[in-house]
Amino acid sequence: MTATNSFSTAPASPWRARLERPWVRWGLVALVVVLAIVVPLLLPEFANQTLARIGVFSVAVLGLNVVMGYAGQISLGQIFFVGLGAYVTAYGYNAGWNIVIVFVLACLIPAVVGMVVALAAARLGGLAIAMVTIALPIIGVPLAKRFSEVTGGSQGTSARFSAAPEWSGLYDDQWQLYLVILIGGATFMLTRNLVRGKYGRAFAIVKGNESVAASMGVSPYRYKVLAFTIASLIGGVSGFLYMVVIQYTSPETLNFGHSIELLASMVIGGAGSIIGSLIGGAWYVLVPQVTNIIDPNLTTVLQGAILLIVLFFLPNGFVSLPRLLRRIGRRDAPQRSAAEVPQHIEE
Amino acid sequence: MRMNRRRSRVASVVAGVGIVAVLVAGCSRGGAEPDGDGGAATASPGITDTTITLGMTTPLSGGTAGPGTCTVAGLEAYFGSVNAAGGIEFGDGKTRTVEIKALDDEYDPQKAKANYDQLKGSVFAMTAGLGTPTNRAWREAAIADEVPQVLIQTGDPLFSNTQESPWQLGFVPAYQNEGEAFGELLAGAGGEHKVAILSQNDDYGEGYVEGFKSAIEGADNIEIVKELTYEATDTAVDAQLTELAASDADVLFNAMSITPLVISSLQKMQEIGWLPSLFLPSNTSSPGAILEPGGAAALPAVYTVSFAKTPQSPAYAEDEDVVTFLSDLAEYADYPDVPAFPHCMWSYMIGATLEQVFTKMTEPTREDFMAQLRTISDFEAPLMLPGTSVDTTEDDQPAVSTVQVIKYNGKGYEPVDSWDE
Amino acid sequence: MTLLEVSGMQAFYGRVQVLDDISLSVPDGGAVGILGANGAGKTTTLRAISGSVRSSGDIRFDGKSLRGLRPDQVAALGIAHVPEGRGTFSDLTVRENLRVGAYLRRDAKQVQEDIDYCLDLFPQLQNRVRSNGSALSGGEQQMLAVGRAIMARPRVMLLDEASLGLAPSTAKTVYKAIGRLRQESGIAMVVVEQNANLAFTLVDSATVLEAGRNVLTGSTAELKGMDEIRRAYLGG
Amino acid sequence: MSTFLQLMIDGLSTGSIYAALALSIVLVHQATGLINFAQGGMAVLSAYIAWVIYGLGAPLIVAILAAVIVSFFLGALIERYLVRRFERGDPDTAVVVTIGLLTLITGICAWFWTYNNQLFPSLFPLDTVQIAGAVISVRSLGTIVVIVAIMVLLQALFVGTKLGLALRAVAIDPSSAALSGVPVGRNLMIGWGLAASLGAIAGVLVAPQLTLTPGMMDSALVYALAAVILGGLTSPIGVVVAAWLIGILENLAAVYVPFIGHDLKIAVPFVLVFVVLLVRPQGLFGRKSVVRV
Repeated sequence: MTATNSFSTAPASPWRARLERPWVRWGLVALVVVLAIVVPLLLPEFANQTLARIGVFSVAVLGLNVVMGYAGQISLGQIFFVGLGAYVTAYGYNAGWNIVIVFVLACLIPAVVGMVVALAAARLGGLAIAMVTIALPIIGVPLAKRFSEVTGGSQGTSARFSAAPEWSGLYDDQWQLYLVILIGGATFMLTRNLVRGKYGRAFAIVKGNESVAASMGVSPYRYKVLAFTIASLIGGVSGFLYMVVIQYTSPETLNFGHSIELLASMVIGGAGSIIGSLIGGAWYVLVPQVTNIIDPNLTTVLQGAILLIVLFFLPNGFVSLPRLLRRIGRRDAPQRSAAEVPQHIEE
Repeated sequence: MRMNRRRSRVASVVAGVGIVAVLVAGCSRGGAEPDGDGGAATASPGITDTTITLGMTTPLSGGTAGPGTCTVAGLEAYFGSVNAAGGIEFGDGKTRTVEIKALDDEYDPQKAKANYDQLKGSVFAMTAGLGTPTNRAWREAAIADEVPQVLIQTGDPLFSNTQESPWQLGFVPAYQNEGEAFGELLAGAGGEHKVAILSQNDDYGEGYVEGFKSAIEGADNIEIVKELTYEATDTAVDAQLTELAASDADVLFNAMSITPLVISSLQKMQEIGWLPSLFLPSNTSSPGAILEPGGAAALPAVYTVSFAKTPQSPAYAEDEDVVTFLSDLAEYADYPDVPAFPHCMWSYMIGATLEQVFTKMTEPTREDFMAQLRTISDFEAPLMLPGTSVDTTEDDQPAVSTVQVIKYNGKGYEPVDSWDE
Repeated sequence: MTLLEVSGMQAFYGRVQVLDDISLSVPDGGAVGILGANGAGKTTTLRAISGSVRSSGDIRFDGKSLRGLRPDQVAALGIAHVPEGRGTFSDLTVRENLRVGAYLRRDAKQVQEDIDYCLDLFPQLQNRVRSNGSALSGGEQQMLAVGRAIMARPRVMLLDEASLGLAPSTAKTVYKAIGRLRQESGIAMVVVEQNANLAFTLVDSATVLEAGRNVLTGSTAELKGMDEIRRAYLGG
Repeated sequence: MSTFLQLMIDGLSTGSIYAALALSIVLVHQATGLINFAQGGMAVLSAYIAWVIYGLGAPLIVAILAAVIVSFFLGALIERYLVRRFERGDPDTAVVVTIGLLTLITGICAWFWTYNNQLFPSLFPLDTVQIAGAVISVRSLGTIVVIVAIMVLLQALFVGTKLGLALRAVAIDPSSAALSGVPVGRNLMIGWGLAASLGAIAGVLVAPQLTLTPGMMDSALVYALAAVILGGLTSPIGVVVAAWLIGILENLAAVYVPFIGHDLKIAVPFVLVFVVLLVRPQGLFGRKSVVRV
């Protein structure tokens, strides 16, 4: 199994080499920026709304990726922080607070909660962390119902602050998509720098082997807590965007099932990959819509089948697609060796 | 509105295959735009001279998929038979067939909103969807877009609030109405009664309890001795029943919407030898699917409220409404078995109600549709119990607000007007 | 007569050839050493024999070809591989580890006897029988690994770097015990060792690998006599 | 007082539902080192199979036995042709594969048998037994007995038998096990097969109470996972005791700890897990073990 970190791996290939050239890079960046500005103006309403939703959940998956893909700590509670961010946003806006302050709180409160949980949970290993994180959404739902005067109870609460302002002359869906691109884009850039910097390396070491990390003077505990905190903060951002785009939240938002779907989306996109997070978000949003088009009565069976088929051919997610294609490219190579196939469990 | 943005479908290719796939469905609204038809007013999306398209977002997978599937089946059954008979002659003289676009929202508000966004451009009206959060998620959007969200299946009174929800209308009685009806019956009883309450911990349970309490207010022969809740996700409510039994109540008001939990609580009560008179909500009181397996005959009395005939009940086995309903279900909705959830019947009635509205529509517009929608009164839809009817003219009330208290007789139900000690 | 005969064996990792035309011949009851520097192909040779690595060429055990057999099938024929790194089952107790070694045997009674024999051969294990493999010291794990191989009642044992990571004294103890085992059981052995001194205490002949080829083969006495061997492997 | 006792007994029978599922999760983990989220879904499928066979007129017990056997092969095939590809790969991927499997199986059940609640006959009569003023249904009693029996069998399998030993060895270190002559692939298939059969029993035990629906086991799964980790992944006895503990404690907490109440009682098992793990990372009864996932 090659490592899933898409930066460190992937042997040099012509197209990749070409990508390294600075002018190509800047050209791409410019292209992306131009697209980000132009596309919302051209696309029909529903396409914009879909893109915006993809943005929301890409950010959620990105957060999960920080703690799982990069730091290697399994978390089944990411949706809780998304929901928390959404609730903070809804409450703050409806209480008439300045929207900027609301945004800051929607990031900070989940971050703080995440840190507190992590301070306790990170002492435990593997499954135990999984268990603690499972608990978050599962306990979150009845909690959200109990504090109904804050959360609106099971009927949920709306907050519609993302209508396009007059001066912009934009449609609401365009305005919302711009907000998502702006905030989501910034989150992606910051996270990218983080995981490529010394923190990213530290995460990788902790993921690789905690005792080694300790011996290298990298405190596994501290970096686990850090990873959880960042993941929760990004979850909060995603929650804010959730309110920008969906404009309504209820206990159903932090249903445990969605946490599982986020996890699946992360692996499908590619654990430990920035692009993978984007693909994961697209997966999270598009697969239900596509299965709905195929047959609304068979969404479950279709979603399960698609997930398994993709993983069967791309165990490391979509980001490993280029590698797969290259391998197919050189089929003439000598017979596969034990190094590639765990032969002893083949019959 | 946004015609200038149609050609942009080409550009959207850059947004990726997935989106394109979605657009194929989403942007079929293109086809819905008026191609200069003769009509005086420009037609709204989703209606042509020969067809009208209705949209639904409802849970077709996950925990609530049982009832959810019913909401689609009932509607397809009704309009299937109508279409087979040639369609409906609208108020504007044109005869149209009815198409239904139903999408699965997995009871996830976010997906419900997405489904709405996808459908609103290509359907004339959204209808019959099940679920409170999943309908609330796009209520404001529907108002902003002036898209009808009508005859939906939630007892949340907000959707029947004429002021706050101009483009909405609920179909089924508010949960409050149901609780109230039973409360009145109990308050009118001669003797003293101790009531224990078990309710689902959400607006569903709260609504029932609220209605019940308002009805028994001031009735000094009724005392609420214990009040507990359960989660819709619980695997058992044994502990609650044990705790309630300890209160020696002689009446259990059980606002529970989860079929297996109702069955097991019926069994549990008999196990621990606590046999109160029981009230059950309209959507979990099916004789065949719940009361018989639960052995409800052992209880002194089981009351529920209803406005629909129960197909399982032998009393209606011969009833022609029921017979046609079941055959329509099997023929047009591919739903062979006798429905265990009343939502099948409710959707069927919704279909009948919509037909009434269509026959009154003189213009193919959503505005006219909403206007006509509010003019239906004393309409006895098929499957309706005598004494109940559809009335949309009353402000702040769902289409059906009158309910009949009925009592289990060991096989089916019979209407009752007074509590017999 | 020869029990295990390897000839013209080749093996690859990906596109890298690690073994090229290896040959090896182990007489019944004999002990052959494989010497060589890191990466010379010693371990791969053993893995190829036990079927954990795909290889081409000819491997015959007691006249039968081992081509295409899975490791468990090879083991079933009577070839016990003591892998590099010992392969101790961390969550199993010492006794359970030994019983796994006897997986292919049906004779419960003798199995018990053999367990006792192992504990007699490695007294250090005696008071650890109930503790988990993960709790053992490196030396004890190595002894356990050998014991697991003994439990299979093999005809040939493949020993891979039994001294790796052990204190010299411990390594000596291990090799002494193996020597005793060889005398008492007559199990043939293929011994991979970097420490030729240790190997020579056990084997009658040896072959030297460099870059996946046999460069030198001879009896222990002959090899000991050659000064390049002395320089390279005997630190003399 | 009798209420208190009754609550404990209620908890015991609810806990038994979790225990039934938890046992098969432990079995798979012991045999492959994986946590199988699809275990519940597979149990439901098995229950449907039994239900169909019963519907064809076979006696209930026959239908159940048939389902148990079919499930064995189903489980083995799933391991061989789906899961094996991921066994040595990234654990996260393996978990997601079992999640995908859960979705697929749930979908298949819904496709064939709809989301309607199907009534499933119970092996045990609807009678009750009096114990010191408290009442327990024969059904719960029967469930408890069966679970205890399975628990003992599993314990015996793992520590007593050669098969159990081989299963564990394969899960810990396949290559090393192979060198000792253990056919790794076959043991992995057997492990999944046994777990599936066990799941089948779990399914038919709880189906009469929960009624048969594609999502029947979903809410039980979380509790089962909690029990598995609380009891220690390696110990059948541990997880059963843990499951009962969870069932009982959450009832008592709900009734006697006002601020918890029936809505937050689900927090109890997790708090319990958390506290226990801080003290004993390997769980109540578990041995220290390397955990994948």
